[in-house]
Amino acid sequence: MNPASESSLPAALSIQPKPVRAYFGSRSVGAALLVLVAAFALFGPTLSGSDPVAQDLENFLAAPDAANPLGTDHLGRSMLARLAHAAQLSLWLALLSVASALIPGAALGILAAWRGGWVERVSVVIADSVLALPGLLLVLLLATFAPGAFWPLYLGLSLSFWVEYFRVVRARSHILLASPQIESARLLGFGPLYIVRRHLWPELAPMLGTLMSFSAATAVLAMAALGFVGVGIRPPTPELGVMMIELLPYYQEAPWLIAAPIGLLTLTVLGLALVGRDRSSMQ
Amino acid sequence: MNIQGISPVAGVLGRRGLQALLVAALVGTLSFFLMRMLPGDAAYRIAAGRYGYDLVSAAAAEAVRVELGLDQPWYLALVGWWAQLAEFDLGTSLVTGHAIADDIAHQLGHTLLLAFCAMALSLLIGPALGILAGLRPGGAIDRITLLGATVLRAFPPFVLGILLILGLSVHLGYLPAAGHGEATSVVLPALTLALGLAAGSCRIARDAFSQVVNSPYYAFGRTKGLSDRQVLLRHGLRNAAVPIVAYLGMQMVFIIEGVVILETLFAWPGIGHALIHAIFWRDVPMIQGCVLVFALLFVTLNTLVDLACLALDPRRRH
Amino acid sequence: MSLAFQVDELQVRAGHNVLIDALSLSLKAGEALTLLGESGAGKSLLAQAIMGNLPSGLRASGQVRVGQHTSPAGEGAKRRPLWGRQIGLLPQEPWLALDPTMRVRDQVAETHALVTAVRWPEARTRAAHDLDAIGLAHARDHYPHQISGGMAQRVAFAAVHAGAAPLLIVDEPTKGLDAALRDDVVALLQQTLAEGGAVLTITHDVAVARALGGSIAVMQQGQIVEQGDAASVLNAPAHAYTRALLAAEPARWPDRPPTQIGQCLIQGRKLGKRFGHRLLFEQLDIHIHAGERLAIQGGSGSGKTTLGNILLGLIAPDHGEVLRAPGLPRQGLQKLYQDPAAAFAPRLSLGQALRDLIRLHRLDGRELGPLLTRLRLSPSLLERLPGQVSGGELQRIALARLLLLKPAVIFADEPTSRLDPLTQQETLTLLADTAETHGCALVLVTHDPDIATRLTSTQLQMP
Amino acid sequence: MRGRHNPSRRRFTTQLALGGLAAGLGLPRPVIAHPNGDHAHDPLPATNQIPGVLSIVGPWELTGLDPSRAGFMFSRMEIAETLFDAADDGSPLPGLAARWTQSADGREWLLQLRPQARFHDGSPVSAADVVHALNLARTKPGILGLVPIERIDAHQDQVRIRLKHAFTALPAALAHSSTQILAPASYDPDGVVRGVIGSGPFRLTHLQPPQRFEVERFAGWDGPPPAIERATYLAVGRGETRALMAESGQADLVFGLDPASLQRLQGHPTLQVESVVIPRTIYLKLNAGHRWLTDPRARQAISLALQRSGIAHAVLRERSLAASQLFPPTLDDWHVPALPPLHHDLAQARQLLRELGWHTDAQGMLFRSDGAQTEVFSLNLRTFPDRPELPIVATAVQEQLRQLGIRVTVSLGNSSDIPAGHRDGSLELALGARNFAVAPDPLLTLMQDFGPSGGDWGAMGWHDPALDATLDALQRTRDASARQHLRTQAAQILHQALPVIPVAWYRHSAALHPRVNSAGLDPLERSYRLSRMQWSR
Repeated sequence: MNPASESSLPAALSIQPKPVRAYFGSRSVGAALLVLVAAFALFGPTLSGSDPVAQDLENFLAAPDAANPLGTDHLGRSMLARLAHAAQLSLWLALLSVASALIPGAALGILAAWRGGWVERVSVVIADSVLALPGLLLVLLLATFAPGAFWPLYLGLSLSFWVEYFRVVRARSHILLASPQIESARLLGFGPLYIVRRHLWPELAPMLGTLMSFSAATAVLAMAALGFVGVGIRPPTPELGVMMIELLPYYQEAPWLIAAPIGLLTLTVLGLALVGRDRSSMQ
Repeated sequence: MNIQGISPVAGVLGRRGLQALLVAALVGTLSFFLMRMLPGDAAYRIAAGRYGYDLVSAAAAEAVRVELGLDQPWYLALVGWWAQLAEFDLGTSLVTGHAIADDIAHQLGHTLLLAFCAMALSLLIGPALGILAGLRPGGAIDRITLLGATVLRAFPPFVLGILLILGLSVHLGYLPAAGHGEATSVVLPALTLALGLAAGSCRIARDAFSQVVNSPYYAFGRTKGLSDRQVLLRHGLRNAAVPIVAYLGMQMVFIIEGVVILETLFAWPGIGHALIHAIFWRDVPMIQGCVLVFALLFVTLNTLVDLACLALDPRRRH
Repeated sequence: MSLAFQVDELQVRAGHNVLIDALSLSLKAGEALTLLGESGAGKSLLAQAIMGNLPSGLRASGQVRVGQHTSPAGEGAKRRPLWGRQIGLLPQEPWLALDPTMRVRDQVAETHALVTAVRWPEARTRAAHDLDAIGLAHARDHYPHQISGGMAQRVAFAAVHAGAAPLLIVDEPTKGLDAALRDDVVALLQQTLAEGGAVLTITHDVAVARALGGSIAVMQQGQIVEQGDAASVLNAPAHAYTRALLAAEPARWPDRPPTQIGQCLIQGRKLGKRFGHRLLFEQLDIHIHAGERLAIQGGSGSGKTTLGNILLGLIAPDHGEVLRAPGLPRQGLQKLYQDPAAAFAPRLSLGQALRDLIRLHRLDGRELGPLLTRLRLSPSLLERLPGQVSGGELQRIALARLLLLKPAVIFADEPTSRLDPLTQQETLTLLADTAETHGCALVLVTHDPDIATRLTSTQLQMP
Repeated sequence: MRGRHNPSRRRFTTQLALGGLAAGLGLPRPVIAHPNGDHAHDPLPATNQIPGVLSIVGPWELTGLDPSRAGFMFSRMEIAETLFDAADDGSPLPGLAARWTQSADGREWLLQLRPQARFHDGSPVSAADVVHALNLARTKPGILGLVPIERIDAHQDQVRIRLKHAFTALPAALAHSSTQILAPASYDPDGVVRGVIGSGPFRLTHLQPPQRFEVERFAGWDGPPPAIERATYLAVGRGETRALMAESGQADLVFGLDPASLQRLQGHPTLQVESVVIPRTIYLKLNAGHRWLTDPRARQAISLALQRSGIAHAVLRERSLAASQLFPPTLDDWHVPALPPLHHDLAQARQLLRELGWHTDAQGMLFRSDGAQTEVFSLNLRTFPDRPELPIVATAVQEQLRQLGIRVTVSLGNSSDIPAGHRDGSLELALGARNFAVAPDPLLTLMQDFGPSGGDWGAMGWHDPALDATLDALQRTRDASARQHLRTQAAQILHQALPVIPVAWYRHSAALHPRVNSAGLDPLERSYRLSRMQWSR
């Protein structure tokens, strides 16, 4: 049923409770945060001009000054340079794992919904078995193969993310493929490529966008969490979770140090969450 | 009543049962290859775990190798591996030599306690705030909870945990910082987990509730002549509960993952704690046992959520 | 006869925009008043203003009197205690107005228990009686999703009726119902009248107004343009709008002359289809000839659409076969949908959708202009998205899209059931005209027997 | 302990809650109770501590009950005893053995047990029980393997140990926790430990492995009754959690504090921090068999590249911990003040490597051309995070060697990676921390580490007959001045040849709640000295 079509009010006057997100302008705020973080990750290393691993043991835990705008860490390394590199790493991981989950996940989802039959049954069975394993556990299992390496994180996250894309795309595609718009497109003679491009994709894209921002946030947080429990990226590579755990003991001596990675992580996740929140209630 | 002749409960149980089998197979296989692909010498690792690294020596490692039969060919090991798993025998820890089933049975209690407390707390906090926010969308409570939930979601659980320790334990001394043994020990880790959970369920509850309040059946309840309280109780809560309970299924991931990280932080002797340790020591049977129990726990909890959804929402039953 | 209800000088505004102006109505106990008008005329707003639950942002002025209670129209909260007890409101689309998680008997019983303050066990017994009385004894313990739209309509009626309010307001009671169910509803309303209740009905369905009798007020753009007792308004309409509205009733449409019938294009032989355990049809034979106008008729759920989809080749029958005339191209069969908005990609502009089609089949794009003119469509509409044009316009654009392909058969699946009567008439007439002009066969699925007989020469009644 | 709430605290509750968040966020904590204080610490909050129960928190988990696995935990909690005990300087003290004699050739030892000693199940400790326990210990990995034992038996009410040759470090070996004496009822018929029935002043009451166990005062203890009636031990894996538990006053005695937390806790107004330098040294183990590291000049160069004082200053937060030689000054007998201290001299290090044919490329990294092929000086360093400072030190070392031109990759793994790498020859560099007083006499450790085939935690691919002779002589020689001479000689050899490169010495610390009076930390890490502790009130 389409209540709007019979609404007794002129469209321009439709009176609905003002959407709450308007108060925060959330999407643009989120996008702005992400642009800021990305710019910091991209240009930070150049701007800081220092080597993120170069130490100055005689100048550790230095307060922020002109040379080191964010101070130096417990080994006298430039926090600005380290933070920028860490941001780069986190964003890369997020981007990479989301992209490599999205493409097969969405493609398989469309294929399963389109073809049905054993293609669908097999892919659902695979998805179900991965789904029974919370993503972090999968990452932990893989991380045991190669502790401290980047690939288990990446692989584990992608492996656990694709299921979500697959499920969402398959479910939505099922509905769309049975919908009049696609039935009519077929009757009109349009082929599968056109249907995917003009009918499926525009409907799926906003949802996938939301999902992507969520899984990117999950990736960033998971990486930090693994760093925190000592299974993530190994030092001296700057990584937010590892930095947090390394700098936590100095929370009283040099509070700005621990605040920096926490702040950056929070801003990144907040940005991703805000960008994605538009449709968060849809799930 | 079902047309296909399969009751919906049996349908849920069957589907989830299959899922449990699949995940057991997945975890078992991964663990086996993990065992085989362990870099370095497993006997050495095990010996170090057993005797402390000050005492690890070639002799100790050799003793371990013979004792555990690590020198047998891989195909025998594979067969043994599967046979054991099929008999629900999780084997013995490479590090402690204890039966893993015993260890985990003990740890599972702690994990369940933590998860249950966290869930209960989050259900006290989240939906209550969500309903308050949903009753007046755009109102002050709505805006405050939105801001709170958004920021809280952006906070890694372990950071939140540390903040709570610093605030409630170090500065105020209300609660023990970590450990277990005292009745109050569970509060901090449970609260940490619950706040994250509540941040999600609060918004879901809010959306669900505002949807219910704006629904035609809610309006019909009012125009029928029911008071606001009567409509809320008779038509609001149950309908709003349907998406909240369904969302609980999605939150299970968060609970399981949170448990793994927070048990380590709070020295809570559950399976999550054991898992991180086992990974650290490459105690593969233990890793397998922990991950398996977590996965089965996850499937079980999801089954309960499914059944709760069936109970709450008659539309799913037909 | 006591006065059941009266409004004086009711005005509803949104800011400076007047939506309902200087409206006065009254209704005595035991009488019916029917408000007729097109969508957007402010009819439903009127019901909300009387109840006192206007959406926030709308302001009402004037007086509303219900029974002995008079209150300023703007102070809706004062009428809240009257809900259910003095005013009953039968909701639009009752299948949405029933609580999906509660058995229907409880939804009726709660009015007894909570509105008329009967003890719960007694309330349940009464609810069971109520349901028995309207022929729903078997559905007492069903949930709303297990009952049909017509049954839901009756359950909602029972739930409202249980409050025994002397005034019943009914908002679009026949929306989405087929003719048989419409008669059911009318019967329930007539019963209320017979019991001495006053019924205010808001509808665009002239047949309902005629059946209820009493008096009629015709609304256009927030104002009453004509008012009087039913017989005089319906038989001697004074206002042009009333006349148009009456003329749009399918029963009053002129008959169309039969067309030249050509070769058989599609033949369905011994078709059978089941849906789950339910048999839709079996041993069904059907022929569609070139240039023919055929109506497939039947109540909701009788398998009309399924039959059409089988003929179109979209789904396979369980039994029997569908034969197509040799040389009939794949694109020779086209379908017009019930909800035109659902038949377009929502994020693709209409013009782009048409251009894609023209490019795909290497059609002559110059045909589009004249086609649009013939369908009385402005080319500027093509810059919009499907959601930005009205239902009638969109259905005509859908028609234009089909016609570009010069189909041999147009299968129209209740193409106007969501449109108001004037638009319905316009759209269907154009459909029939263009089908005739282009020489294609028209298969029309409809639940309205009047439309079927007026528009088509052959009718197939589904079992 | 709700009654112990500071009345003024309630007033500050809300501010403190904000303060807690602020502190966690890294913002300075608002100064509340200390208007003049620059380092505003609140007094220790009243916690849910159980009165009369001492709570100890440390990083070590119970991985089993066997003395060879977790014996050190039962020794530290004074549940089980060894035949010998040790003074702070490592010299033997009576343990379960009240008196002992050795034959003139040093090959036969007779140990007389404490007559009143009782196991916790009430049975007296007999010589036969001791022999049973020791013979079982010999079958398991542990220190006894180093001792040339011929036979252990009971001789009347004495324990008789017959050696293949004289062995001066026997009391040290028998003070090691793997030689703990448990009651026969502790073992099942296969010799597997099923319960810990010791003879110490505390009795195990509750065991919840791997994290927690509880003890209570043993009424049958034949020594002076301890003041502490009950105590719990809790293993907490994360250093920061341990520090927070100390800070929150939840634990009475917290071990295994990382230097940064230690620094923070030292500023705490009520918590006491005790520390003692222990005979543990952080050093680089290197594969002297590796073709780049065989020449002592290469090891010398690596040693010269290390900025020990910087590491000690920044990581360990105490410059004096920079190692000037392998043995820390606490090891009085082994520390040789006369040795030229290890120092930092990058220029000299480069010079040494140039002598070995290494050149620096444009990035300052070392390479060596051998006619056809060019090799780059890059090494893998293994270390492990059990001790929180090791990964940080490894990171510092990595950077300092990069300054020299050596590319170092750090593998942060499991502590067992190092012995494993030693054994299969794949190890290049390792960073570890070696306790020279695992048994109170470092001689035992040196025998393990620098023997003819090297040691898992000691030399690799390096062997010096002169050192062998010195250590062998030490085993047999009882003359004090001769022994001192031999020790100095051994220290000198190790200092010059650098089979392992010392980085820093180690400080052992613990945070102590004000409600207990400590008996001082044991520099040998053998005991928590529970039986000597007192309640403050």
